[in-house]
Amino acid sequence: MAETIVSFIAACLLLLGCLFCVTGAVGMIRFPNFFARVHATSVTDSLGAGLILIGLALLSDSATPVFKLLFILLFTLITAPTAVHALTKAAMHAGSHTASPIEELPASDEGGPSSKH
Amino acid sequence: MILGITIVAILAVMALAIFRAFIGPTLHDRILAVNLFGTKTVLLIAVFAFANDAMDLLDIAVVYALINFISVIGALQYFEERTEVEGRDG
Amino acid sequence: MRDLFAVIMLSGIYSLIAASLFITMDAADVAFTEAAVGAGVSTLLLLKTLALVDRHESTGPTRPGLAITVVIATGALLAYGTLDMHPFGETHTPSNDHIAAYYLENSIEDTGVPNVVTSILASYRGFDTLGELIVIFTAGIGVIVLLGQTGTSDSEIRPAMRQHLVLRVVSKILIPFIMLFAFYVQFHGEYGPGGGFQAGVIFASAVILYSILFGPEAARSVFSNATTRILAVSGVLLFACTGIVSMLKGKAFLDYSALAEDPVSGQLLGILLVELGVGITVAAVLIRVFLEFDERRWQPDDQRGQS
Amino acid sequence: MTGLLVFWVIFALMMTGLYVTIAHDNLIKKVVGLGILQVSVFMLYIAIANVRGAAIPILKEGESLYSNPLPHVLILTAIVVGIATVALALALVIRIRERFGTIEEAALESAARDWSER
Repeated sequence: MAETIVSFIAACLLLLGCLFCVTGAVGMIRFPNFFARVHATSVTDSLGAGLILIGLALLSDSATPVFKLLFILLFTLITAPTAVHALTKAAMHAGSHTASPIEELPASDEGGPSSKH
Repeated sequence: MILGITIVAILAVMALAIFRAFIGPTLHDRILAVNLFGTKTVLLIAVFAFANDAMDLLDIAVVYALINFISVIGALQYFEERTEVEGRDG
Repeated sequence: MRDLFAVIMLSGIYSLIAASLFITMDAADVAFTEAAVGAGVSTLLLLKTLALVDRHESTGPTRPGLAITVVIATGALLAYGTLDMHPFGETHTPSNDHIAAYYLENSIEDTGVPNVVTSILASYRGFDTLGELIVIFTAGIGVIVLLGQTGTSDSEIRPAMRQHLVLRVVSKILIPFIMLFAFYVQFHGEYGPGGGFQAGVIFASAVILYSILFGPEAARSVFSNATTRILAVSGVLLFACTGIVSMLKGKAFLDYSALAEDPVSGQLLGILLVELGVGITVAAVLIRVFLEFDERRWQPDDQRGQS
Repeated sequence: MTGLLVFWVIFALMMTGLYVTIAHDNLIKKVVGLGILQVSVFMLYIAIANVRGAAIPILKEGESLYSNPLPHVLILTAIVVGIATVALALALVIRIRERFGTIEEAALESAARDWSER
């Protein structure tokens, strides 16, 4: 009985995680400019990854995989926002992304840090 | 069954990430797409390990998480260097 | 696609996909290596090179006709060759029934190592691995010869990503754990996916991360030219000396069963030493190669030809 | 027929790499093309080693069917040797850029001619 409840919860977490991941990816495709896309992906990405990893940990029946999954989870939760933060900061310094709604920059100007606006 | 659904969803996200990496338009978008692709690979391997009951694969997922971080930072450093150089050149 | 930066990013994704395919085709160790090497170090080296050359390709394909002809001819020949092959996934093919079956059956008895990839790599085909290690060592020497002498004329020190404070703090916390994980991979290689090659690459990527964020000078204060040189040499020597010791004890070169009273524990000791040698050399060579790339500076066009 | 499809897809990838290496003048692109070719060859080996329904070749109780570990070993070392040779190639590219100011093959030929006449 307890096992079915746990696996049901795990299934719910996995599905929810998938939902968040797909939402983030759709956001990355559909949103008009870079900062909106960063926001969509990074927020949902951490949440989705966390839910999926916790869901998997619930499915596991021995201790070692749980430990490894938690390690991955911790690592992702630390690194992913850091990387995205640095990326966004670099984009902000480059300063060519605020154009809206969608930027079709010429190739030589594309994201080039030298392009000063 | 539920793991299968998860794998399909992750694969769909990966496909979308490749699409974004292709169309750009800015370089930062491409790095973002690569980053997303990397985290999804980590999840894919973790889920695949459970689906095939091969827990050794989880070590590989750890490596992916790690390498993903390092390559994003490497890509960022490229910008730093270029800003400096192009600023100097004029 | 003319923008080489995009090309490099996409090739990084290609390598990630390839590694996922290796996993689905049961090659855990290969996926491990491909992840660390192809997606990590290779992409970083390409980006480093790109920082020193022009970012855009000036022309598209220049001889598409010739290329397409060659490609189609080669592809057709290869496809014709597959007609004699066994279909994908079949159990009894010549390659699977030949010597691989022996390795799978006798690995535990001979060497006591459950990960057959490790036992073949370090013991059954140890001679081959020694050769590969020397190739890596030689390539490292080649890079040092090509890049080591002239590049430091520009004494200007790069600010080394000072403005990314969050990144620097977080990485400083993470780097010890990455190194610890490298040691786990090194010494767990007998029982799970991993081994010297992977551990060396992971250890090197920890140092590479440090070098990116805090500048190559900071990384060189630990891994100076002399240190990496000595480490790279000592790894190869450790491997070769293990072989020579087993020779002195009256068995063949790299036959580790001579190293201890009990053949199996001798094998275990030999595999441990050999993997350690591989790990040290791979890490040292990759660190040194990356630092050489990292210390190069962009030379404006008017300075070229003078070096 | 379907059993051979995997190999054909791998050949297609391989030929893509070969095409890039032959058709493009830019040296970095050639290196990337070579990398694609290389990884496809790795895939071919691993595909040949694969056995349907088998486990990864780490011996465990209760498993009897494993994929062929020998190609895994060959490819594992080949990957690391591959990165070493790629590093060497890139070092050459950097030196060429410093000496001749270009990494395009056509421009390089004329630059090299000028340089040797000098």
